[in-house]
Amino acid sequence: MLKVIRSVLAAFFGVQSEANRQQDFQSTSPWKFIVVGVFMTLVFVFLVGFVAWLAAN
Amino acid sequence: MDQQQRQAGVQRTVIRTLWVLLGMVGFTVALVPLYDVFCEITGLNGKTADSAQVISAQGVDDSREVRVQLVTRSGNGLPWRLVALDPVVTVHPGQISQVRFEFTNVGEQQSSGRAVPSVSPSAGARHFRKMECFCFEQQWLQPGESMQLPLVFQVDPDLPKDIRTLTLAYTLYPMDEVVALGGFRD
Amino acid sequence: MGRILYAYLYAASICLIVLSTTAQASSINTSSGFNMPPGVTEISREVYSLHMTILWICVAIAVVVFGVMFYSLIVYRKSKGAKPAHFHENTTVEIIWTAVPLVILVLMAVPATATLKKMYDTSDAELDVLVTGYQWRWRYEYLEEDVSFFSNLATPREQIYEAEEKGDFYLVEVDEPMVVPTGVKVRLLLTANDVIHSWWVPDLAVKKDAIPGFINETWFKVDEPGIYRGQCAELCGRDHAFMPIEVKAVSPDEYQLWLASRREAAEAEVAGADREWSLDELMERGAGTYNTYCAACHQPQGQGLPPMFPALAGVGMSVDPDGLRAHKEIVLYGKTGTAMPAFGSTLSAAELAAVITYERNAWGNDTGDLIQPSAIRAMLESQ
Amino acid sequence: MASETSQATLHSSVSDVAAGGAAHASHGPTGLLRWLVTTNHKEIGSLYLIFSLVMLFIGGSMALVIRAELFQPGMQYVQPEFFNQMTTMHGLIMVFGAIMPAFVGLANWMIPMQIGAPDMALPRLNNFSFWLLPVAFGILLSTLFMEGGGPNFGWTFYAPLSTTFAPPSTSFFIMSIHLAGISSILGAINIIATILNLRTPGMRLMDMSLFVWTWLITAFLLIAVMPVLAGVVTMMLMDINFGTSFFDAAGGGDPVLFQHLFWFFGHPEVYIMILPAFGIVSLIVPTFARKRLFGYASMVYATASIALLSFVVWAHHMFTVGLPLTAELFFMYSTMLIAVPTGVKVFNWIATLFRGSITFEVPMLFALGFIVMFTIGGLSGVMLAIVPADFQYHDTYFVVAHFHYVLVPGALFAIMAAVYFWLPKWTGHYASETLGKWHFWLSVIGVNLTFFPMHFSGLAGMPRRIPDYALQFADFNMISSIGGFLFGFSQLIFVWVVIKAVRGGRKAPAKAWEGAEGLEWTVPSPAPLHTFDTPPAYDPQTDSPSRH
Repeated sequence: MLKVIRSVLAAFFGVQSEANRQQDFQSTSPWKFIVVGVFMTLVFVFLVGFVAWLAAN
Repeated sequence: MDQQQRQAGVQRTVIRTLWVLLGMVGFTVALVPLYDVFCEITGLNGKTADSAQVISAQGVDDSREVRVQLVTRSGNGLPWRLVALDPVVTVHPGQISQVRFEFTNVGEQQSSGRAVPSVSPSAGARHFRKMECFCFEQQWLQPGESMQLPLVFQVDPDLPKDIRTLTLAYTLYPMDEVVALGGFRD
Repeated sequence: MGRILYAYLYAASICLIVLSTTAQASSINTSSGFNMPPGVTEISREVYSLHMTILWICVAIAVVVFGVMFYSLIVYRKSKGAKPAHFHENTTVEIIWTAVPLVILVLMAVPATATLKKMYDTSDAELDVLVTGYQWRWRYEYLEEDVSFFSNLATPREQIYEAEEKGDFYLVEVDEPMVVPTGVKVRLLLTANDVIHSWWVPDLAVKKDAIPGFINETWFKVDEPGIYRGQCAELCGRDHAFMPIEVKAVSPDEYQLWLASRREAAEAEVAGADREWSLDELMERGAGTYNTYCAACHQPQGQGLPPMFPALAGVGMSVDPDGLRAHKEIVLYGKTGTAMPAFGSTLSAAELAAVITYERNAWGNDTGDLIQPSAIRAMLESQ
Repeated sequence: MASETSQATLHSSVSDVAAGGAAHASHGPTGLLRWLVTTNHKEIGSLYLIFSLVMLFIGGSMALVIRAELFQPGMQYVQPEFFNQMTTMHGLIMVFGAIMPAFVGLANWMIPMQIGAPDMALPRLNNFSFWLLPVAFGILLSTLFMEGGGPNFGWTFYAPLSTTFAPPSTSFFIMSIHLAGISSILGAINIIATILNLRTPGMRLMDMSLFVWTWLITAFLLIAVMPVLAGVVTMMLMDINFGTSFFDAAGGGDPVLFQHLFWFFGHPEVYIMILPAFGIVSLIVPTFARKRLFGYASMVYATASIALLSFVVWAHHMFTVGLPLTAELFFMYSTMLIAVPTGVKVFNWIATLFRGSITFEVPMLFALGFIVMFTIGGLSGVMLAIVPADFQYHDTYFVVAHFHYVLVPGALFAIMAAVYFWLPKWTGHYASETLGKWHFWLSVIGVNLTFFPMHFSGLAGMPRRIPDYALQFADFNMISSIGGFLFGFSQLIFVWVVIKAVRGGRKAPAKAWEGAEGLEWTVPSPAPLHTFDTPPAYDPQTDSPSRH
């Protein structure tokens, strides 16, 4: 699971090494990545929102 | 790969995609009430609650004063006059105040209208609590009839410190027929 | 590859030629003609410097990116015998070129946040003005000052339709500017009567939407006397291009004089309803009022723009002898769901009587109806 | 929605594939009828491309009406109400009629050939989704001749200008948007089904070309946001005809809700129009640099990242509507962050060029033009994200310059590059290099002459969507107009190039470009009507763009 989160984080960052990428694509089902991706998007939204709230007050 | 398998795969994908599509349609439909709820919670766009609120019992903050401006406007097509009889009042947060508005029908027919409120700055909207307001429902006036209606409100003490003036604007709109979809929920 | 460079140099040189010519054209704001105006308020100058900072950062990024790109295009040409390398990934490089923009963006966000917070701080204003957008004019109401008026485009139609030489302030001049005292924080409350408009004066760095049924606010404080011009910035229909804004900043003393003169004029206007008006007087006054407030939709000759804007000449209630009451009502109270506003609460009884009289007698309508201002006042004051 | 029809079409299409995929269309009707009922992905792809070319010229003519009126201050040729119809229709036609169908056309032609599939997964649905488009745009264009004229409220159709104050033809406009939306959704379903199921054995997702990848992600974006667009126009329809008040304050609604809903669709829509372009450029640059794409994996990940982030930046189009401070900051930060993965793509292309062996055939020229000018548009996008500065940029010609840089030398140049790149495959003949170069250089000059001065006029204070302007903006507008006409007429060269290539020209071999990779280059040029009836052999070790 940690690996999946790391990969999704790498995706957000937009950088991924070939070796890790190969590993990601060893698993056949993309669902794990999609679910984690959507979840991380929500986390991201929450984080940016929190920073914005901090900056506003 | 044989055709059978492919066909099954295509069918599975199409069905799944259609589910996603259906989900998005549902989400779109849900966006309208979600937006209303979101507005009410955050005061986004200066929206206030559209039904009476209970008094916030946090006590009166005598150390602060807030100027409340009351502005009225008329929309197109209603022969009414709406006047704020107390255009500016100064209140303490937490204090319950009453201001009066005068509605007059200067037309020749009975007609109905509704005053739609908006509060600025929008950050103050959810701290403007209305206990009694003519804006919760539509009004009917006979030709030449005039009536005074009160607004009972409280600025709750949680109002951000930097807001020292609140403006409440009422726009008067004619109400012929109301379809309770997307708009008022009465 | 020299050709790409050549093309860009070519385009750039054309731009430079234009810049030099534009500088001579009359300027409607503090812009150099090709850049954002630094403006005349503390906030506008801050916005300008923010703009220049990001502009130069973007230019620097472009120079680096295009520099590497054009270097590659020139050096690694096949015609020069370049052999392709075989690398296709380098995690370190990729992390660096992701992290560097990230840092730059964070650095840009900090001053932007600070400026934005100042722009949002409307507290402790000394003057509140309610600005209402109409199709297609602005209305200013000085709350607690009992002064309010419409501000219409002053450029004559003849200039727009090429019959006359265009003036220096073509399309950015109004009949009644918004007057504000210098050195005073002015809070603007914005709303609209019909569709969404947007109140924009570049020199004040203020742009805020005016939304029907809702109220927005913003503020500005001008230090130097002067005239600052702007335009509606949100598409609002046919004459979106023809509803300019003019803010005239004057010394506080002069501002008080202006307020007094406005109140006096308003009183005189009200008093006008006490006397009897002749048909000629009403027709003359009515023609002026009609051209200012009605002609944009109903057209100068009353022919309208159906189906959105009905004709007044020769058809409908304005020629119907029994249509007088309906005619008065629509002018006074407006019409729901259309651009026809309720003029009863905004124009004087004399103007209203004059314009209705005009509409019933101009362009061959000839109903002979003569509406006295006193009758209009009676209507508005309810029987 | 036409769910019954599409269901029926869908079932028959699936069985069609089951029947072997090879049987259809080869001995069907001939002549015009053949094009009407074709289920062949190549023929439908051509139909899409021809349709979008026609729309490009219709929308372009409207742009020229706009530029003619703006050539000088004053009103010369058209009335303001017609001018507003031109700006509105120009936007709608270019977005929904030219750019999007062109990408769908390219997808139809190339996705099956790039993944080794005999056809799209749902061929009859494919035919149906195409033919919805001429109907939709026929209706849209016919509104211009209705009483009160066509839509005149801008392509963003903000309420209440587009509801209470709209011309009577608005219901027809809404219907045409619905039809175009259904077409897009069906097209997207088809593309997803094709990519996920019909890849040749051995080809994994990470072996697909970037064009296929970007289209897969684009198709998901379409599925996600088209219902929102359909929803928002349906609410408009109800406000206009059934007395509801979604967007009318008089009945308790909110005009700002419209903008939130529209841009929740509208921002991902921007990426729908640019992601396939990223894919195209990612194929062309390596081909003519004769070097593998740098950071294939990063490119795929960045595309996914952009797609996800595109859902949380919508309100940056609405900074002036009076959002609370926290919301303004949130959307400023998220917008700045989305620039990062986009920048990564540009860096990857440049790293691909670095130490390559570069030649400058026409497709490469257009791809390079894309990189340069899309980057300019991207950088002005970063400027627009800065809220205090955006208050000055918003709704001015600066914004017009920004999105035209992204869409014209961005999306449109990518489409042109793709056409030059694959014309040899489609027609068997190379496009004329000389004419192609003329087309490219005149386009580059025209585009920059048109849109670069708009940055200046916008900064100096010229609002967008106005038929007449203050004298200060006269010079820049004159240049923009000259550039606009130059650009517009240069596109006639393109039509001539395509016609010439269809009729003859230098013969192209199967692998038309020296550095080209991918399955489409293994079939003869021109590609026969049916390709890959039996799935081609595929070895990721040697054929994958991500191989080591």
